[in-house]
Amino acid sequence: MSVVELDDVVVLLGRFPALAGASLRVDAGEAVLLHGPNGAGKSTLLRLCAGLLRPESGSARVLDTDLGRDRRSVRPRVGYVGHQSMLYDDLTVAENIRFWGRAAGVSTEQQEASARRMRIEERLFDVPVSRLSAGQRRRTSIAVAAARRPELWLLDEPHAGLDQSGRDIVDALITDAAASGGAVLVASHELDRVEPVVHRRVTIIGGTAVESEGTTRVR
Amino acid sequence: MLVAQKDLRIELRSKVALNQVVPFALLVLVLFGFALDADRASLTNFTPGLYWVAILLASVLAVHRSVGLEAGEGAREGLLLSGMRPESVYLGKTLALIAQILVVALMMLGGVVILYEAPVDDGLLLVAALFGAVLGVGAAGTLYGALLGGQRARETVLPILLLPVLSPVLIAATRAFGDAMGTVATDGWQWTGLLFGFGAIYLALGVVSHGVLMEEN
Amino acid sequence: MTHVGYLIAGWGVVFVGCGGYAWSVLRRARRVAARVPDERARWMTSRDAERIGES
Amino acid sequence: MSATGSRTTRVLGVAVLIGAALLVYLAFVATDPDVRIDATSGEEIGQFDAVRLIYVHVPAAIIAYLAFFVTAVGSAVVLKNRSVWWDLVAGASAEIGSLAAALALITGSIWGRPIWNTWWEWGDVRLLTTLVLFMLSLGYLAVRRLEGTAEMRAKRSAVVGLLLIVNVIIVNRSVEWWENQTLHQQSTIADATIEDLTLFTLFFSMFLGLAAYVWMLIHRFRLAWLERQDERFGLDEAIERRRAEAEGVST
Repeated sequence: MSVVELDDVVVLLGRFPALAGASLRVDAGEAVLLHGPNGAGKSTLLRLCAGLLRPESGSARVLDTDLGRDRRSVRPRVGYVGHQSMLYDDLTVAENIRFWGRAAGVSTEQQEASARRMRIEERLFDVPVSRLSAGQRRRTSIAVAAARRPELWLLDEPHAGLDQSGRDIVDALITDAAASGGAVLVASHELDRVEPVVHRRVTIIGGTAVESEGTTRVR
Repeated sequence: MLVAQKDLRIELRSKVALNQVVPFALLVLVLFGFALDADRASLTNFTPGLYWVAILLASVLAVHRSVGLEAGEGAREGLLLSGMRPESVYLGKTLALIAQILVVALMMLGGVVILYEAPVDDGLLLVAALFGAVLGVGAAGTLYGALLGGQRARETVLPILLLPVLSPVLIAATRAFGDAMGTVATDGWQWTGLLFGFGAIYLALGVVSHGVLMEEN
Repeated sequence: MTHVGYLIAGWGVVFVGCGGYAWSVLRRARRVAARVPDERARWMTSRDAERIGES
Repeated sequence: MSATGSRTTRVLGVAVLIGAALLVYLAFVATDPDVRIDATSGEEIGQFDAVRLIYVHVPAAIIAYLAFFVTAVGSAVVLKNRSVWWDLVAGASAEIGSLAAALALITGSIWGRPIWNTWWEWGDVRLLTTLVLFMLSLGYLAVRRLEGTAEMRAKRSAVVGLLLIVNVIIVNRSVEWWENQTLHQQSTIADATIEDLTLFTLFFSMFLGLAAYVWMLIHRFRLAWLERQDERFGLDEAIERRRAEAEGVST
């Protein structure tokens, strides 16, 4: 079963075609690495799959939903972690997790489990997000997304700003998600880091996706 | 309600409304005092008008702040991704905005009573009109604020969009206050009814259109 | 005739306003039209998008 | 084929020009100034020659309201079925509408000076409503100019366009309540003292205004369509260029 099915999709940012006819298939249980130069369209592709952008032409199906028709029902089912933290700076870590958890209808236990899993230190819970380091923020955002138990993970440079233990947690997250029948799309420049945990590598250049030769299948 | 709670908690932490919007509104009042040459009689006469002009200007700031909360760090996208219904987001943000403007308006009321020695004849009417007007400002402000969302031109476009829309609020609130302060012979309750009507219309419009607006920014 | 100044001003504003607007529209149109191929220049003959978001 | 002209618009344009010349003749030569004799004092009263201003003021005001009505209808259709055609019509109509509203305000003010003895009358319902309409229309046009894709622009401005008419109604009601006395001529046409030729000229001026509106609307719509096509045409090229980036790297 395909979780993501893109066929010749064009996405506009203003008048700029950030995706210029990209095609991609990702099956359930698969972790796929997206790589390519800056500005190639990786982030746009992830945001498209999250239902945040509208396909201008071509067909885009995510989790069996046609994004051209309905983008709303896809959103709560994906775990999107982008460049922005999507956290409120003035609220504490605990308040952010609680707010976003309740907004998505996630139980308190699930929220707590997710925070534990990201190994967010207890002492940080009452610290406003504005005083966190970039890595701590990233952990918090991933914890918020993980609490929803997404069927499709969309990770945009998830390792950026994380320390070694944080990176290990992200790697474990990717592996577990794929192993439990979900799908993962990771955009990253750190090939060495991500290659071992993904099944397949896709290159994105000039707004189109190119399936890489010699896909490395590690697990 | 969740969103309202969140907005108000942020406000309690950052105290932007308290530390920046209230002083701004009071400053406007003081400037009016200077401009009108400290003529007691005319100052008392103009109190309702000056008061509401100051409130509307301060409200534009409050709307900016309310929209700005979602604009920073991609929180707007977070709301979209959370699958929360756009209507409840709208109602929550409106409620929080109303609460903040209400606090500003009440403090300002103290300001005019002290600074302009505004006579208060009918306290009940005063408070009722205040609620009605703030309801309208909050409902319309959130609606037009959502419209501009993360636009870079927001700061310049919001006032020219919002202030004409709020002109009926200005008229009605000024009249109702005029009656309550005994400076104008008119039926203030009728005007208060108009204020609540305006608020109800905008609340309904906001609930209906917020889904479209949240998507399209 | 009375109020001659007012009459000139009123009628003048209307003619200048309409004329100026019409002129500016025509001028802008000429400039844009030069960049658009003839077969796509009219809605009637090139309805490639009747709904927003379709193409 | 000229940029936005066609046989229809040329015929219509020439007709409007001839009509305008005819209107000038009717307004300044054929019709009489408004002079009446006061029954008690025997003095001459009335608007004298200033009455000739209503032949531009009234059509401007009517076209302004008509234009925004069209904008509101267009906005509603856009929200309902995402029609591109109506989006462009709504935008075109609003632009003409704000021009007409401005002209109505200016001519009204010029007329008011000799007749009401004031450039501006705060108590007047229609005056204030039109003023607020004008300001709201500036907001609408500002929203249309905001950045974003064509789709965003269409939806956003459709909401504003629809609210525009709601706002105008609310403002009108509240101002009427505020100052229910009005200096405005209560429906000039119903006034039995108006002579036939004056009445005819007034109707003619409205008809001419309507024709001029239609002419401008067609041209403005075609301009908007051209701009849209230009944007889309540029898009195909941009996609090609974007794809070329990929080939440059993979080879």
